[in-house]
Amino acid sequence: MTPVPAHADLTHLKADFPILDRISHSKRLVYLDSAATAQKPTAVIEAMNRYYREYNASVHRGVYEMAEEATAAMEGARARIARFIGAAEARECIFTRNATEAVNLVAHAWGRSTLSAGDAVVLTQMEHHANIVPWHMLAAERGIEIRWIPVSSEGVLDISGLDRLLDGARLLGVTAMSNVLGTIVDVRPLADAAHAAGALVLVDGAQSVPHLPTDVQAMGADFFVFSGHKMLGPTGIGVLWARAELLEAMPPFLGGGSMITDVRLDGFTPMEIPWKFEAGTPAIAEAIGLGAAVEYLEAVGMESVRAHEVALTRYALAMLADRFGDRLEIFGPTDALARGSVLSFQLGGIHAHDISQVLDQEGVCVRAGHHCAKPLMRILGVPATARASFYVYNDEADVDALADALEAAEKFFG
Amino acid sequence: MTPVPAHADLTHLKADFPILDRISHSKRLVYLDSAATAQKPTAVIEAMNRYYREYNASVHRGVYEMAEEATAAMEGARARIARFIGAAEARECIFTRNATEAVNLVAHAWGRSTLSAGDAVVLTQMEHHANIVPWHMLAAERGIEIRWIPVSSEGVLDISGLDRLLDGARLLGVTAMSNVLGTIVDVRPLADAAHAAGALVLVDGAQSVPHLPTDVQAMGADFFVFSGHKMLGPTGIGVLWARAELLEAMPPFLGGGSMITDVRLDGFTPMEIPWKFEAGTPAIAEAIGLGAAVEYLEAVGMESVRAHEVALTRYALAMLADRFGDRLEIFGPTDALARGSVLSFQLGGIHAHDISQVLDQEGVCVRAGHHCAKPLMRILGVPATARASFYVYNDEADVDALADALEAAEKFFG
Amino acid sequence: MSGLEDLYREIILDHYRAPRNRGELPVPPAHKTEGFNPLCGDEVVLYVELDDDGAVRDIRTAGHGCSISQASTSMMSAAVKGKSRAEVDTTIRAFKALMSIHEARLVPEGSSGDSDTDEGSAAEVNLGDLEALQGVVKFPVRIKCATLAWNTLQQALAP
Amino acid sequence: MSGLEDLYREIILDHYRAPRNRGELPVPPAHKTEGFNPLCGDEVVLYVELDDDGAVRDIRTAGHGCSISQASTSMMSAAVKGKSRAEVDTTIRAFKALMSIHEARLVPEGSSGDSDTDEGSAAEVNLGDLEALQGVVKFPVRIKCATLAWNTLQQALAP
Ligand SMILES: Cc1ncc(COP(=O)(O)O)c(C=O)c1O
Ligand SMILES: Cc1ncc(COP(=O)(O)O)c(C=O)c1O
Repeated sequence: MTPVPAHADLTHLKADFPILDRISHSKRLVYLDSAATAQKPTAVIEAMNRYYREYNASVHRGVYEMAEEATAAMEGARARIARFIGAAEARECIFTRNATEAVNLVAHAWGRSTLSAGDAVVLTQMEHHANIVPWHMLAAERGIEIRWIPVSSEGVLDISGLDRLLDGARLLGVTAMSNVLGTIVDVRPLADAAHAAGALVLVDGAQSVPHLPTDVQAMGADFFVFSGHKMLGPTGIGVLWARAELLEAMPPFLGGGSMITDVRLDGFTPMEIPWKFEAGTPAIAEAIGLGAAVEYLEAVGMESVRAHEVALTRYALAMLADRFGDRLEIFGPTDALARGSVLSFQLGGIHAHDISQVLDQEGVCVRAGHHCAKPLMRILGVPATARASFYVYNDEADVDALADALEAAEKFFG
Repeated sequence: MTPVPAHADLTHLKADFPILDRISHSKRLVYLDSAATAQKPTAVIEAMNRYYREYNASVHRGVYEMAEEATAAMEGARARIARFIGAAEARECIFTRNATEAVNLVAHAWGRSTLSAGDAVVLTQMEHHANIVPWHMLAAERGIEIRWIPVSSEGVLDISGLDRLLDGARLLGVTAMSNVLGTIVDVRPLADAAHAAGALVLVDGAQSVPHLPTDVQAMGADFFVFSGHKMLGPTGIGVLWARAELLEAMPPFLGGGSMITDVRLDGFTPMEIPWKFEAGTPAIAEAIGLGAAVEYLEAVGMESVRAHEVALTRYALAMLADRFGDRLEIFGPTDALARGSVLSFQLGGIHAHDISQVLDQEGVCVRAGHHCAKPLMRILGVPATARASFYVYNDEADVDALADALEAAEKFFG
Repeated sequence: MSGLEDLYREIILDHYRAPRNRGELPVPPAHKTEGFNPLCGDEVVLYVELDDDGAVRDIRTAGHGCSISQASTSMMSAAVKGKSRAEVDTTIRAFKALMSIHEARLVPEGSSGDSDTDEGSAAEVNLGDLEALQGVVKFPVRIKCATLAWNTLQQALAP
Repeated sequence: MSGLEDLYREIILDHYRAPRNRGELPVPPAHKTEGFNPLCGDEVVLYVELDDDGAVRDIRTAGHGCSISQASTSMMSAAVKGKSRAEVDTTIRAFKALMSIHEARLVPEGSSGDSDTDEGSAAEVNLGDLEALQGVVKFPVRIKCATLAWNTLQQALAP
């Protein structure tokens, strides 16, 4: 585990996020739903504005100055993002709409060309729907088998049967951090086991990349997916990283302009990677915006991000236990070092929707529902939880506001 | 054909486009590449900024105020876009990344569930790669046959053999306006013939929606695709429209969050349309931005847009013929009423890249290359053309600047 | 924007805390029907016993969910118990019209609304306590919570 | 940003207007190799005749394309004609190093550059007229125009 700097005071960052000036129901906004989507610093918003106001042009083929600037900005963003996650080369990063499309790209281009009836894909029971449904679709179409790594009652993976599950498997799909439990998965040993069994490893980094230092090569991933909007970047952009040889061996996914070197009446020749997988006019502004988000996170430092969140999570776990005792049940690991800053909870018998509604009235935004992880919710035995999640712009005052609002909810429904 | 208002002075619109203040090579920017991507008015940029600065939140499931505002803004944009193209219902509009992804969605979800070896898809030889390559991929996978409607030497479709081509066909794919020739296709009679033959009709509206009034029902389309970035909207957003019954009968395309009503370890249940086809966190800001672009175009009025472009194209055709005579060859229809405001041309023996490079030095942006229509380029017998294209913010001074710059190119390479 | 009092009226909290007609009925003569809101996991179970002429002789409810779905279920059961089929149909229509006001605002003109609603006739119906649920329309995500019991009732009554 | 003169130096326009070594050679003894830039449709055809020791005894060029690809083809043919294999290899490396300066700027540190280049040794080579093509690196889309002939030559020389 990455060593955590002792101190990381990020208070000064709040000023970078214009939305935090919002007044919600005459209260200051306390945004605790970053696991769903993060707020955007001015630097990210302005990077996209600059593109639209100063050099908006289509990329790759234009000869004129603006087109070259746009191309350089987009490819520069790709290179920066690649470096941020420890990729060996920029061309290993494919831009997608979001993490979900990235998993689907793997299921279509790699899965359909590689897997056939009887092949097994191993997933964990705490995967997000994004890393389940594409495989269900492939299972229905191709007759592949899906096997499940169970989740223990402490909310961690139970890998006691791993070797049996991996026997004959072609792919292991695993989240690096649960969006419900916060559980951080130590991917490397799983990846080693998978590779030893002859399976490739797809890691869902949608929750980990925003909050932890990432090194796709060190963790042993073959495919790695994440979304821009959860890491201070814009909507409409995500990334699939994969090793170059894998990408080069895969057939294309979507067909159209930019992903070809030739099109004839009787067929086409695909382009080299990464463009082979980027059909049509790309999300240019969004790629540039994600590059700016990475630049922002690099300036803060991912170690500092992590240290800040560990401290805040620790504070929250202790303070909430203190104020609510047994009435508040928090799911997932109790050690802040073993988890991200995502707190899913139940408060007495109050339904998550009602909690979230009362909290909203106090300006506090939390999520209520199944968090796109229904199989996990069934295992936890709850139809819905409320979930508070923290990021760089949150502080102890926000956690206090959460606790105060939860007390209000208890009073209201008491 | 829609009657064209006699007069449409759009001069005042220039001020809405901040990029037009740009100085390029110490010249004012003369942007003539709108067929590749359009510039954005302040209203569109600001609509997205407002989302990011004031109510950025994930849509559809959040209970709190900001999430409801974001959902209302995104679904409001969908409804506005649906109305703009004459759709019967908002839920018939699926958000995609671009027109290219929309065609691929049809090829995957409809094509793979409907077509099998020997089935025929009829395309025209002036399709953009976006409406060719997805069908090539399906042909390679499924053994479907692709048949081609030829293009005459005047740059219009030769439909003399249409009945034969449509015999036994399952789909007709046709562009509503060529991005190379400018040719406007009268879709309705083709659609009637296709329907009579039992085929569905996919219309590529990427070039037509930005420039002509659109009524998907009146033109007889079953599927209709277009891109936001060519119609004053942001990158990263496009639309597939299809009749509700068709969409409801189709299996999903991408799997993940938001497109399901239930996920179990052994399978999933898809959501109702449109969400069934929108897996993962959508391009929220981009959908809102496209809604703002439609609002802007509605305020100008699509009849006025068309009238403005017809007048400008007429001016350009006459003036360029006058100044360059036979040295300048313009491809496609010579009647401004039969074409969009896209002028592909060759000037003497000067290569399109060299023309574009010299023009750039004069601040004039045009495209050079195959315009993602290689089959058509082979028919025209040219490896590359230069292409100037106009939009609401262009005027006669821009066309004059183009002519001046072309003279400079002739001098340079003379 | 509206306060919590608009959503959680006293009468709603009362039904939530002390739900009417909770329990089961023997099947048959009653029918059992389940309703499910996949978005939030709320579940409604209805036991409905009809007269020969379709009147709701008795009704009991089970399941779990948020205060709005629970209160709505309770209020629905009270509103239809002992009522003729015609009265029940009118009440369903009126209630759905009440809930569709917001949807009409969300989905602008030109796109079709819920074909189930009939605002003309609905306006004349006095919904009594049920009017308290009108505040829900200002909280669009909660509308599905309020309508769950009613959609389940419609299913229960479907031939 | 740079002016046209940086790109279209006099010597480049001269090679464009009066290309050297245009034509064909009998095959065999010459080899014919075609290069293609799919992005712009430019095409280069090389006829290369080698000595037994790999020296370029003679070379002719055909094809079509923009001024940069045509001039680069012409200058390349002049630069390698009659040269030993070692000299040709050094020239190719030096020219590619010249062209990679911009790519190095485009792709920031941490991602690998073109593994074909070898800037250390390249710096010492005097490219003569070819240096005129250095202006191309300021126009990234045109780099592929300038390198087309050289990539085709490499193919022609490949064992
Ligand atoms: C006619 C036509 N169809 C499809 C497309 C593809 O659009 P996009 O690249 O936005 O997917 C374009 C534009 O490039 C086009 O001109
Ligand atoms: C763990 C995890 N994986 C995947 C996703 C999907 O991300 P997106 O909706 O941006 O595709 C999410 C977020 O919703 C997530 O939390």
